[in-house]
Amino acid sequence: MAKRIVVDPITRIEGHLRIECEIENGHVSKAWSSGTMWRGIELILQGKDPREAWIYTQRICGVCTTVHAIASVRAVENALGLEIPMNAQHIRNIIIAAHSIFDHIVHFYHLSALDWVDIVSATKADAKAAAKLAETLSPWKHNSAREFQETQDRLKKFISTGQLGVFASGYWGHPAMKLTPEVNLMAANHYFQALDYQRKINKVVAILGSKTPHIQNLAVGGVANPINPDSQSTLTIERLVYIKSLIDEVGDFISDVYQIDVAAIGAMYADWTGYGEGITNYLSVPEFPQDTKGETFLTPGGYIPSKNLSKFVEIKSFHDPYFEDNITESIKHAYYKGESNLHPYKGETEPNFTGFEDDGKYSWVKAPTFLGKPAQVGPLANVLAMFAAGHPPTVDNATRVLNIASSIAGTTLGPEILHSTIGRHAARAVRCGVLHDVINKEYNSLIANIGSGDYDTFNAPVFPKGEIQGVGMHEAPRGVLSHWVIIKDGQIKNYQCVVPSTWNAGPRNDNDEPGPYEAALHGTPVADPENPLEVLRTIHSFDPCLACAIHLYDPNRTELTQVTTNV
Amino acid sequence: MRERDIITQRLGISRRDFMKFCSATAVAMGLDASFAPQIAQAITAARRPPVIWLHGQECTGCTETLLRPSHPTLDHLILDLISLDYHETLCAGGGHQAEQVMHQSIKENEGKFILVIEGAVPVKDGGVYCQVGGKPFVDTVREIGPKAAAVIAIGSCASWGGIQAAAPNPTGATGVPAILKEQTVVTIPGCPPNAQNFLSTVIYFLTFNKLPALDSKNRPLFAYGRLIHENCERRPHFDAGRFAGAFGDAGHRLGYCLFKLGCKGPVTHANCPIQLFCEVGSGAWPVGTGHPCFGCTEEGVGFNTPLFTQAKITIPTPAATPPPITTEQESQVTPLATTLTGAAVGVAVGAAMMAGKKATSEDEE
Amino acid sequence: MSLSRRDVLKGAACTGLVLASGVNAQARDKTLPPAALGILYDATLCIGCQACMSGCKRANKLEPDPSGNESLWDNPTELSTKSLTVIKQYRQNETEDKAQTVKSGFIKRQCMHCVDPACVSACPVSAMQKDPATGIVTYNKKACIGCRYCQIACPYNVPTFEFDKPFPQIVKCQLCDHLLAKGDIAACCQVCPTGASLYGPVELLKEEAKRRLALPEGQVALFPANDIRTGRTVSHTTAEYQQHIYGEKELGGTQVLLLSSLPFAKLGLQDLPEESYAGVSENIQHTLYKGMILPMALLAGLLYFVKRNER
Amino acid sequence: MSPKSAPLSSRIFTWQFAFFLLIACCATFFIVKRFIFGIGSVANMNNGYPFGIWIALDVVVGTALGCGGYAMALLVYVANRGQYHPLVRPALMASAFGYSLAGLSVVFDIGRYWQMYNMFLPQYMNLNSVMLEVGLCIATYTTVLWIEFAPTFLERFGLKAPLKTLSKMLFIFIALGVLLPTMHQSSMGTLMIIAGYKLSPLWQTTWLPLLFLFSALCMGYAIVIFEGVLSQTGFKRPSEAPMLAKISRVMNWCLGLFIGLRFFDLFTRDAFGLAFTGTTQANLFLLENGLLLAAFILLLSPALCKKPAIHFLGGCFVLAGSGLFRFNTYITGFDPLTGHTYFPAASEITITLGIVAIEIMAYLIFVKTLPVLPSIGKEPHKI
Repeated sequence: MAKRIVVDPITRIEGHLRIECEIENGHVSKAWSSGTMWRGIELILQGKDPREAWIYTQRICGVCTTVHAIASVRAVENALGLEIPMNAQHIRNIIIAAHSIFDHIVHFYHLSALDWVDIVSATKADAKAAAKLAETLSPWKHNSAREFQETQDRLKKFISTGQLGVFASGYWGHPAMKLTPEVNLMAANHYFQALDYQRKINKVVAILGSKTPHIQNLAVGGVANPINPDSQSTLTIERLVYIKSLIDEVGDFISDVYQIDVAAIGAMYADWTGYGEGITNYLSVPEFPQDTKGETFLTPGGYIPSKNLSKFVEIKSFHDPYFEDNITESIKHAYYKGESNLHPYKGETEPNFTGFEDDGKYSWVKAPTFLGKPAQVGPLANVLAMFAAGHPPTVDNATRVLNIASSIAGTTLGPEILHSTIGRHAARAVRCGVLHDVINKEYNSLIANIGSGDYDTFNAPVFPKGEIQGVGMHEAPRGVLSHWVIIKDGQIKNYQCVVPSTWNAGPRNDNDEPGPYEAALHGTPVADPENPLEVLRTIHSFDPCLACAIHLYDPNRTELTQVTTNV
Repeated sequence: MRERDIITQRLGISRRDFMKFCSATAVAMGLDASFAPQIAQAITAARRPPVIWLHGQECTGCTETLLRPSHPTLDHLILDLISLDYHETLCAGGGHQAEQVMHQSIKENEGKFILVIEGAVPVKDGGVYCQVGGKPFVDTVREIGPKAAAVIAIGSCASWGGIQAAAPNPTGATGVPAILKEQTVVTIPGCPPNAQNFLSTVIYFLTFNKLPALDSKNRPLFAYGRLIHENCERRPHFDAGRFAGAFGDAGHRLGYCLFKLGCKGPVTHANCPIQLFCEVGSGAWPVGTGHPCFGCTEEGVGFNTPLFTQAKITIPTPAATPPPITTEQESQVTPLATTLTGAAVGVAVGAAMMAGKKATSEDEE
Repeated sequence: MSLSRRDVLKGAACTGLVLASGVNAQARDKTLPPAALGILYDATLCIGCQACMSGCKRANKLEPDPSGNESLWDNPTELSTKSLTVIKQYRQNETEDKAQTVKSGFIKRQCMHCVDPACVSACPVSAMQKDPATGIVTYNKKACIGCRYCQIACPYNVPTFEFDKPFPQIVKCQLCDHLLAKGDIAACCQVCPTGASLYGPVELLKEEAKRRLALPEGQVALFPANDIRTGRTVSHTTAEYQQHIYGEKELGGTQVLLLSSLPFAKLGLQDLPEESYAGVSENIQHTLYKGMILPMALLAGLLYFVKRNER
Repeated sequence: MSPKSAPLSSRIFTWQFAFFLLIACCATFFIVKRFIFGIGSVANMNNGYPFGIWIALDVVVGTALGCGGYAMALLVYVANRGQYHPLVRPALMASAFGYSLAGLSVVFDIGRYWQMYNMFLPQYMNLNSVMLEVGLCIATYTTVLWIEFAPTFLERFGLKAPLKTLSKMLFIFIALGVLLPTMHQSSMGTLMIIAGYKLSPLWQTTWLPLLFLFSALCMGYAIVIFEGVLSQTGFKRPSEAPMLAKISRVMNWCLGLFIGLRFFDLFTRDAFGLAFTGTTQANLFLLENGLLLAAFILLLSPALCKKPAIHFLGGCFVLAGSGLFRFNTYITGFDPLTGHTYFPAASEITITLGIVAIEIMAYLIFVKTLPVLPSIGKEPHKI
């Protein structure tokens, strides 16, 4: 008989998520995800000035900070047909790349590594052996035995206080934990180091964006950073050089630590390359525009149906109708009234709570579809698209990560392993390398542009009488983000966000095809239903961000039939 | 004082029970039972103050800010300074496991732990708009709040509702002080607040064993005692009447005051201009980079007054440039006044002329 | 009932005497009171910080006066009911004053506390009074009827009137008279960082002003600050002074004395005669009405003619 | 007392009357506003121009227009020209109105009106103040005017006894009625001497008291002529032209004295050059004196004076020119040199017009209900 478990709250994510699974024969057979918080930001936006919508939308999420701001200004600019000065594009691009790098590092080390790494086990490791192992894997300068010993002492001291704090609830000693104490110690060491490097790359965001989380340098029409190399109160040479030195430091961490750790852990959990494939229609959008209109890009994006890279269709610009016209949202299995498969511009959000019906309506998250099919979004989708487009930095980074993993695992691991729970982590590490290449290029472009005497950063928006509409697309750290805005007489009439977590956490669509979470959980082994670590592994690999996903929540409390009492 | 007495006094249990507890703890953590004496020693030694961190209607931005400071770093904070017993974004375990640890900590540390609340509390429709662990968040706050030694509302959402409380406030979002009316709830508004303001408050409490001095909205004076306008690096430009008129214009590139772009510095209490963000040095705050402040720390300003709407100067101070010797006052001539004057003179002259004419004609008759 | 012409004349004469010996028919005293207090404002030391304006507002509990540009600042362009003192700045007009060496300068406007104040002379109800000891010109709202004749009369345009209030008052600097009892000095001098506004007995201030005029230009010298009697000094490089103490003789002299390196006319201070307008006005008035003799004689004549011609 | 006076018995409420009533109502609205929100809410007066049109027109020009009684009393009782007596009563009435309404204007012009009585309290009186002299004198004279005018009421209501008593004492009031305007009309000139440099040299002179006295007399006679002609045409009354022609001769003497003194003063002070600088002040000076000179020349010939149109025109010119002289002395000739400007606000003007409207309405009521105008023995047409 199927055993039903409830995990609420799902931790180490943004927002409030509740996951329910049916477990049959030690594997997940069915899954449901439910967001448990609604804030009504789209409602709040109605009637507001489109020039400040980004201030509001950015607060949708403090982890995917910046991304909703970027998508918002792009949506309004798209509606106006407004061009953006090159300096503004480069500054935005540097912020996007830096934020994504930060997000990937923190996701791996601080939000998901504890699913794979047993911190307590690290206290039993031989620090010298661990250091030797690390040095064989990487030229990283902070892998000395002394540093490993310090980390271990620190952990021991911490554990011996008996106050384990956030680590108290960990799955220490769980049967699914397979790393040796030495590898655990190496990962723990890097857990702490990653805290330093995320701080460094965040500084890039802070220098340009005023602060982070929630940057405050954007404007519909450009950025608020004035450029004048001969004035004190602007983006000075000192600020720019500071950015460059931070970029360089973090570059070493990505290539010498992050990518190697992911490859190593992936190789050691090679069985997990077989779990969590889920939906294999991949959608991503191009990013890092290289002109004022958003028609040429540094990284490509597009659609890959059924993991067939040869059928890749590239999305060519911010106005590409292939993207704008082919998205619909299914509400067959979501608690909404009205017509299903509507385009986001026409999106309705009239609630229709029916109670939980396994085969009927069961979620507050809509099911977006591309060309009528569910699609997986995120770094994996993006990496596969760039790979399919033959994007050289992607090919280089992917080859590197796969080669390292192959050599550790002792077998050849090809790109096909990417369609898995571990594959999503690997793709994130590959993308992080690509992003570092991007941020360097963007930095150089910005310097060159300023050097050419172009100091423009802003084109003032002018709102016409009547109704206009636009979409802002953005390849965010968690995947395709799109904001859809309808503006009437200079005021927001309707605002819809189709966000990465909606794509991935969505329920079954009109054709009863499951969403990516549900599909990926299918078949995931659960050794101990009381401690469903494996469920967390797969869910965490998507990097869920629930605050973004929930558009509306039930005014009446959701009551679930609980098979087990494990709440 | 003997160890036994300490144990009895602190924990209210016998030594034997206590050692049993330590062994169980060690096993629970996946350690040998041989860790028990060490744990026992640690527990009877100075304990790190427990902190329970709850999330309501929020975006996790406030938690994110803790990743930015280097004094203390997040790891130093949670490994050495406090015992962060529950925090959804950082908990190693999930669901049931995490909840259990939280409830245990609250039980053991009643009246001793610091409660940090991030996010607003929706109260409309019984608080269903935010539920954690199957329970409306407002109920959780009401239940745990009174058991804490100190309650800190981090961020504008927890302080007064923040963004979701913006009109039309669809979920009835409000701040923690409005829920825990019987207690002093320290508020650290900001969207997100500067992590240093939060950390300083916590460390103030740990160091001096009392809450910092607060203003009328329960904000620590050390961080919110002055208007942004009073410490702003662009203030001299304001005083001298030098303003940026648009992003990227000549004034903007010379670092002029952003008041005319809608900067809310004159009505917002915060230390942004002097504390700065993310430890990157000069100019690392919104006004420093060239964007107007939108008043995120001030209830009724942030998410309330439109971004480009100019703030009202409540306490004007002299401008840097005194007025000229003679200021030509504006002309007071209005069309209505001139019309009236003209009409009055016209009527008088006309009447006189008519009368004169009549007099003449009668005279000639 | 009939009145003899003689009776009428008697009555008229009595009325005149009563009027002439009225309580406030004080004799004109055009000399500086012995303990006269005042301010020496040295524009060459003023840096335009306007601390005096802020200090004045605090001491006199005045509201901000954002009447200047765009209502952003507390910077009145003129003395107002909310600003008893104003710092103004002269800036050189490039087209007109090319040869001029001093390009800019400040001036502090406030009540000059005249030795022979026109406002005191003009006020019909003695609301403006000159303190017989300190010479401070004070205002008594209990007496004032709000006719604003003091404003017409003041040659320095000092008194201001609350046109925006239903129950208005005249407002002017009273040299922080209310602080003197506490042993404090005028707030503007108390807060002045450079000693540009110096408080003290007018006699001492005059001596100090003369000493400054004699100082050679460009040398470092000590200048008394805040209150000339305390001996506190600050060091400055001397400027080139106009050899004129504004207020020493203007309209009979003032208790606020001004020094500047710019011609006073450029600072909006009129070139004024030594005889006060109040004096001229009062002379005419007293010539005509001294003891009401002239009017009474006239009345007598009129009565005679009217009686004679009334038929 | 010589020829009898009688009320006009035509209808009071005419369309003209309604028009004046409307103006008066508008004015009342603004007067109420002034008492609730302060002077600044209805007037443009400011710290540079503390006196506005309420003082300059309603009081300074208004009382001069009310000098008809004064001028005629001087002529009839002092110069013993009894033949002008029929003109005295209407002139007195106009004077009583002029002064009373000037007094009314002062109530809402004065900032602290509730303390106005301080002027009459010896402990507050400042005998150095010209303003005190003017204030007390005007207050007294207004009372005197109503006493002088009282016989009209007493006649109307047939109160013989008080009329008799009053008649006996009237000579005192008549004498005072000549003395007081002499005092305060000259003092209104003295009033501006203390303004010093703020008043342009075109007007600022120590001769101001005498100039104001002469201008008051000129305007007094001019208003008698003006009203005489107007009531003649307005109420279809028989012509008083011969009498008015003679008064215009008297007026011209006064005017001659005024002009002589004015130009003598300007030349001796070397201020005449300022008249041709093209400024507003200078132009108004030229207009003022142009009007007066024109009147003077027009009325030089005794033959021409006899024509009603001529003496009416002359009277009008004197009223305009002399009124302007007074207005200029208080407003346009005045400049505090602080950058302040003054132009009356519409509401401020409305109040002044309202005062004029009330004056005209009261005049109409009085002449139609009281024996003011000389009796002519037949019913006049209604206007």
